[in-house]
Amino acid sequence: MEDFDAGREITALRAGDARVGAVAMFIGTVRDLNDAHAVATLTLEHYPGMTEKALAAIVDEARGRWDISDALVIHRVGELKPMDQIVMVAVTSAHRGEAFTACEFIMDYLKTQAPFWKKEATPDGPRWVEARGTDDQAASRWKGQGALASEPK
Amino acid sequence: MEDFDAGREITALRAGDARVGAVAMFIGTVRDLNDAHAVATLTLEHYPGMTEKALAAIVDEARGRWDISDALVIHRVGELKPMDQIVMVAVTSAHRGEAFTACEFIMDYLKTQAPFWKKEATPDGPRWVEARGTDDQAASRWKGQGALASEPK
Amino acid sequence: MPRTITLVYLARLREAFGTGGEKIELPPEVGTVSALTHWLAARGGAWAAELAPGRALRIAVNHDLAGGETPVATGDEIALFPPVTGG
Amino acid sequence: MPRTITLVYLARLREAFGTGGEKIELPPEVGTVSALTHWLAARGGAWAAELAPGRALRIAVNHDLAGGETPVATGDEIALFPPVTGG
Repeated sequence: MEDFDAGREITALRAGDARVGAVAMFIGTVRDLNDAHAVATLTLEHYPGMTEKALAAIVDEARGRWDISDALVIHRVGELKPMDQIVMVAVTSAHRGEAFTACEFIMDYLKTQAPFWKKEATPDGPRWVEARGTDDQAASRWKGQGALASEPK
Repeated sequence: MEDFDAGREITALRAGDARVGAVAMFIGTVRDLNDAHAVATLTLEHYPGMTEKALAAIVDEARGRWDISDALVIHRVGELKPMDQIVMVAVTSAHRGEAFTACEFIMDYLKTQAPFWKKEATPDGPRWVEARGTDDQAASRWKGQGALASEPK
Repeated sequence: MPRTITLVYLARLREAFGTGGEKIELPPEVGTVSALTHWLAARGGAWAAELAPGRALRIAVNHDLAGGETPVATGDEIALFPPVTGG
Repeated sequence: MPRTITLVYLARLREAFGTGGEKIELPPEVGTVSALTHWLAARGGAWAAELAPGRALRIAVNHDLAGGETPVATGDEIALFPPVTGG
């Protein structure tokens, strides 16, 4: 899947909206070392159909919780190498507090709710990345304010 | 002062560092309405000499508090118009938590500690923007972990 | 009347089961996600191993994350996968 | 021996005082930032108004934010300005 240009995406996201005063953005990139494993390539698998629905639900949830102008999520799939861009989340708002919070919320939920899986090619062979407890903890911070409709019961 | 290209700046910031897994970024932009005043142009004044020192001190403080790879602050001065970019903060780190937190910290401190002042041209004439109590509150969140050396005693 | 559903296997489960999915006829006693995974685990081998109690497993019914009590009905697309690791 | 310092006025204060700064000789009794602002306020007019107790004022000594008790010494660059509003 094609790479993205963060600057161009942000320019498009806030184009024509002079109420926007704040843009918060996050980019996730491939590290050459993960959990003490050297990473030669990283392959991202997803679940076509559900992926789009899950990302849209996460963005809708953020829109419902905070006063934001717009939000964008781009997630690549396929084979990537160290330093490649994996994911981008951008949120525009009148004020920076909402932009930062909604951006971090979207990333935390994406990490635990969106159907993507990472497989690393390492010197010891291929390895499916294990989910991190710290990601569940990060996502659970947001639970107090109402849960995602798509969460497991 | 010349505009910046956020995508290019981020690419340069993380270039060659394969330990980076996370980039958090913030861009502040000119709104056409501020505190119920229509804004035709916004003029940013700074204090040459102190500005560079204050921004460097804020970035150093963030480096000392969190495990980040690199950080960048760009702040424009001079006359800007609605939708123009004013400021950009970007932080790279191995992990997203540190990147987000350090980026928000730098913005909060910049808003209260860095010598920049905004003057708006409005239909009722020029108007110096007043400091917001919410900005002081945002900056005070970080006090518990030790204060900036350059803070007023 | 046959109760046909589509099963989708993703990531580690796709590799363990050696297939990306299958169409099956639901037996009459399988009415929930939990009953379905028990029934699949009874196939033994990789099925028993990957669907054993205590293995982290996520299930989506028609592209929404589901719990054990979620009903399973004719025509559903039911996906089994490990906890997600994107981002 | 004359004790010369450089004063810098920024933003609203620059406009109110009609100048971006000046060099002055410190009188012997002025040894701190607080004493300096009182001494300047005694000029009256815009000085009294802008430097009145209760007006939000920030001061930097040699490019570092300073408090009222910060000492003032020969050769210092001392800047007076309103609370910052950049970003």
